[in-house]
Amino acid sequence: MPAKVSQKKNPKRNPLGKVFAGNIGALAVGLKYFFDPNRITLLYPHEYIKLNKGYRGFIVLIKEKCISCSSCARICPAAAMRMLSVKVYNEKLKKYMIKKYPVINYNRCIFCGLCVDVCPTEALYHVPYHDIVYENMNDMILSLEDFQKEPENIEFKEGIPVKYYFDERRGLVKTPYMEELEKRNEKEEKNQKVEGEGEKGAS
Amino acid sequence: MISLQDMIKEALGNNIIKIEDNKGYIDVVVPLEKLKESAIKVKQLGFDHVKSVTAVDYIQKKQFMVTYHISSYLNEELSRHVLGLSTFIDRDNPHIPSLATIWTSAEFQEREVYEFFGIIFDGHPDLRLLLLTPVVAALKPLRKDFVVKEDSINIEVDYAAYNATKWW
Amino acid sequence: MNPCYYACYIVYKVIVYDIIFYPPVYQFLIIPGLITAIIIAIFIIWFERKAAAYVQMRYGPWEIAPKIGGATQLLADLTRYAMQEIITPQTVDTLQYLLAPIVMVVLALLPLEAVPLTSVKPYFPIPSGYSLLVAVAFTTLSPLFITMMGWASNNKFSITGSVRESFMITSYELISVLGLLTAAAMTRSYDLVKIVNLQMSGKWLGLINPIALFVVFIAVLMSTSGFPFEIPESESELVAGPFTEYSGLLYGLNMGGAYIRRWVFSILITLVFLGGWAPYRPTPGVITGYLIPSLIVSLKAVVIMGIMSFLRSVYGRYRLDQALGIAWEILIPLALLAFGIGLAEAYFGII
Amino acid sequence: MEAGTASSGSGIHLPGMEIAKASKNRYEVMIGPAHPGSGHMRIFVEVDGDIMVKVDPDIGFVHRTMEKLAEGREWIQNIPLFERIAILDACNITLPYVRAVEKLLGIEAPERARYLRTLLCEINRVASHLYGMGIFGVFLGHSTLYMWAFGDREVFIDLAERLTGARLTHTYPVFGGVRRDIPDDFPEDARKATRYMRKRLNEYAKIFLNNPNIRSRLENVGVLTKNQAAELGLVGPNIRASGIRYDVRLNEPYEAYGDVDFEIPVFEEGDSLARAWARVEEVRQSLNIIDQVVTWLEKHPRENFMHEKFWKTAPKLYKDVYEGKISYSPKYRIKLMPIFASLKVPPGKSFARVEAGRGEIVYYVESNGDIFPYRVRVVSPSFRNVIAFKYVMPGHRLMDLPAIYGSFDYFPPAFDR
Repeated sequence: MPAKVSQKKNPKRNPLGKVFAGNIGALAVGLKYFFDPNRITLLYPHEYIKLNKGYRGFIVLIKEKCISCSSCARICPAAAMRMLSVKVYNEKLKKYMIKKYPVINYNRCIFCGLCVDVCPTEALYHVPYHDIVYENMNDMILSLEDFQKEPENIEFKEGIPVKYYFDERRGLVKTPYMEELEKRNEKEEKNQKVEGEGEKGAS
Repeated sequence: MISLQDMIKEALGNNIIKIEDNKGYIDVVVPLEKLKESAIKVKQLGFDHVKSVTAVDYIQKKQFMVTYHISSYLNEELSRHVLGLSTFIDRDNPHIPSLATIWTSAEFQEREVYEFFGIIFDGHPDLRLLLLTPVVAALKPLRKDFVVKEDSINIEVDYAAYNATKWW
Repeated sequence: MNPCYYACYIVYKVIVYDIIFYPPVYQFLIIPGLITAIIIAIFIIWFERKAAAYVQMRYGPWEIAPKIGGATQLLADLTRYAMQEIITPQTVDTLQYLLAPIVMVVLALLPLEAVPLTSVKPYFPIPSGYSLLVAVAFTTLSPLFITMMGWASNNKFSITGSVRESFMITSYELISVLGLLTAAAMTRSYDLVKIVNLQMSGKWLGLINPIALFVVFIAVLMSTSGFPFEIPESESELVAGPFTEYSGLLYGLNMGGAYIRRWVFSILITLVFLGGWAPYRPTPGVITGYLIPSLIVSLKAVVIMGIMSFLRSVYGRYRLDQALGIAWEILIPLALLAFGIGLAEAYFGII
Repeated sequence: MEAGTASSGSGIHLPGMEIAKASKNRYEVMIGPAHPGSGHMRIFVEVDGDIMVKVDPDIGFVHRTMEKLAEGREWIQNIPLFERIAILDACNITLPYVRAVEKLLGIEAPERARYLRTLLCEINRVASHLYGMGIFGVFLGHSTLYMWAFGDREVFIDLAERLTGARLTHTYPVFGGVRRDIPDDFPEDARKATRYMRKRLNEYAKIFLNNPNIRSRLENVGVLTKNQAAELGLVGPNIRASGIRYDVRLNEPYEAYGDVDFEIPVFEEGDSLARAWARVEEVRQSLNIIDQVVTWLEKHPRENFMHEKFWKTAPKLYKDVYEGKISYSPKYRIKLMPIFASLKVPPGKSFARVEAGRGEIVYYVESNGDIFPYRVRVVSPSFRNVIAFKYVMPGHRLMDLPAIYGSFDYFPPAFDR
């Protein structure tokens, strides 16, 4: 079924009736939302969105899987990923060999995820968050060691994790994501216990 | 029903140097001196607006190709097709008659080609720079002899030096 | 008796009766004057932002005081305005540039000197049988200084904005004067005390003659450039209209000035159309005869301002010629009609 | 007085403050570039009283030389680059480039990929129109529409995020296919979103389009007749509001548009109000398309999402990733073959057009068989619309400038490229 053209016209208004109806309609809609607000705002540092697994956030390298094919660096549209030559000791040949591993510059990264998709061995993956603060621009260029760790997110320690769900009446509904909170509380309790024990030991 | 190619052949007669069905448009190459005349004839066929004015720099052949991609809004049959009206001009003396007087829609596009390639459109009503500042426009950035250097994919320094400076 | 007690008593007497409750000071500076006006402006701006936020899927001011819905946001803003450097561009007419906003705010408060806020005898700042007329006359003074601001700023946007403002003055002043003086026609008096006293029975003039109330309401919106008549400082083409060149405290004064004018008009509307201190009958004594009625009037005026502020979240702005068209082609005939209705009602003794 | 120095002109001459030598009773107002109502562009307006006499749009403040950059990048690297033309319409903006290159490669995306592209295109179109309406609202001082449109756009951005993994710059269509398949719970979410949006559009009409205040601002303002619109070569809802029956989806159906059932709303009046209504009606049709496409995708098996050429030789790992067998990777992610990193495109010239949110976007791609394109020409919809300011605005009042300006749904990064 191809598209059809439908000829339309601006809705007409007669001078008096529509002026009243229009004003009253506008005011009524305004009042409706005044008394029943439909809020969508995320109070960001106090809350943060727990994003889905497929979200293209920061990128992490699994060094063991890397075969040094340079595909990621070649496909990177912003030249944010480049190959670093590292001397690696080869057990079989019993000598040092130069191997290339990717490193990333988050000053440039645009999170297009092409490197992750093109990697033939799945040595790269995304973590589902992107809101990480670095102290200076030099820190945003990761060393090979940092590139293998999942970056730490400060908001995750204080804010409430929130998920948006689709809703017919309200569009997006913000709901606290309890599972994540519980997980974090458990972790904190454990940490406190460890700390407490440590103190006891010290005393 | 005659095909569009035949229709154009009939209208332009022996003005055409080459007509070919390219991918997505019909390319008609006319000589520079016949460009304006052909444009008027094509407009009479019902092609009423210019979609894009393009220039391509063939630096080896010392030529520019200027293409007007034209199509129609008011004629539904023609609006299914895009016609490329091309001409080749000399790279050292880039002058071309402006078609902005025939199609108003070409006005800003010709200005853009003028500043990026330095092609002068004779008879353009308002030939000024559009997007660039005069300093950048003087470099004629879209010509092939203006080269943008892209970064290499390898880091030249070794591991220790990279960790120490962390800069590229 | 203890002389210390006497001294305290005299000081108290002097401060309370001769300074605070001295009518010109009380009405110009305390209630409903400068201090109350600033508090109200702060509250109303907060309310305006909050109401708009409710309609617009947001929270509005929140971060600065989460427990009370960010109500102190405006204090923070005010502090910022006060601390900011007042930049005087080299091209402006300095004296007028600096003077205009200050004079505008002072003159905006002037009508409060003319209105009585109680029916008890000694508490009138200017005892007069023509208080309505005097108050209406005073309200027309301050807008002139907005025009002056634009002229002194020497900026294209400012001048265009102030020309628009002067166009608006010509149209809304006639309407507001006609609308407010309808009350005089209905009650056969220019005395606001008499007008309010007549409404004591519950026959508020706004209920008997709603067209006049509506007309004045719109005229006030026009005069204080509230939506949908926010034309002089329409930011999408004129940056900030007459206030473009202002910064710091002077800009704050300009912004507050509009709210203060709106506040003064709201008090006038309250007195004329909404029964003033109506359900309450003042009795002699400072508290019962002056403080309480003035608070009642203020409360009603705040409600009017709240309604005006809410319109921001529903309307855009009219074009200048359309606003003038509305004023001259619709509102002035309506105002005349309201005047006629008022006369008829007075003739048939409805009031 | 000090004022004397300024008016006599002996003292200060700042470039913006000088009154240009215009004829009597005229002066020049510069709207932009650092102006609350202008965006990243400047308009020189010569005003006679309150009437605009001469309007000259001065663009290029956010120009990024994309056409030149494209010549130094590999074919696939240009997709994220061209997305930056208009990031709110990322799929529509890059689709013609992908299609032009596909024409050169001589391949065509398989059916499921075509439907997936159509889905994201329509989600983008809704988001783009909502953005345009929001900006339009704030131009007329109607902050509520601005906030509503941006808030409701969030619904569709979220939908796109669930599909592609990014909120705005999806980089979704690639040569021969797409990069993700729909998640399992996607159809349900999409249907909820469309149902919600249909309801909201009625409220938009109530508070904005049927609001007498806004109507009087827009009616009979910036009228473009059918012939004028064709002569200026405008695109998108702007010409359909003037009665031109042109939509690439209608005249040259691409992707799955030949198979879905929808209407192209065409208005007669050609004024600002008609342009606003055309957008609202188009959003409604886009919602219909989203519903249909989602139903189609649900019914049909998850196969043929990538062209044979790029998928036939895929190793087992790639299929495992698609089926979600890798713990750290999401389900239905389609991996790209390493050939994408150094793709060579056969020489030739190709031309593709697509109906983006703001109108038709056109790419001319020329290849000489290298790993870089030889020449890429982009004509974005806003670049073709900007000429309208010059020819439509004169004769209107200065206060009509935002009403006309907003109704054309301008987007500075798109015309600067």
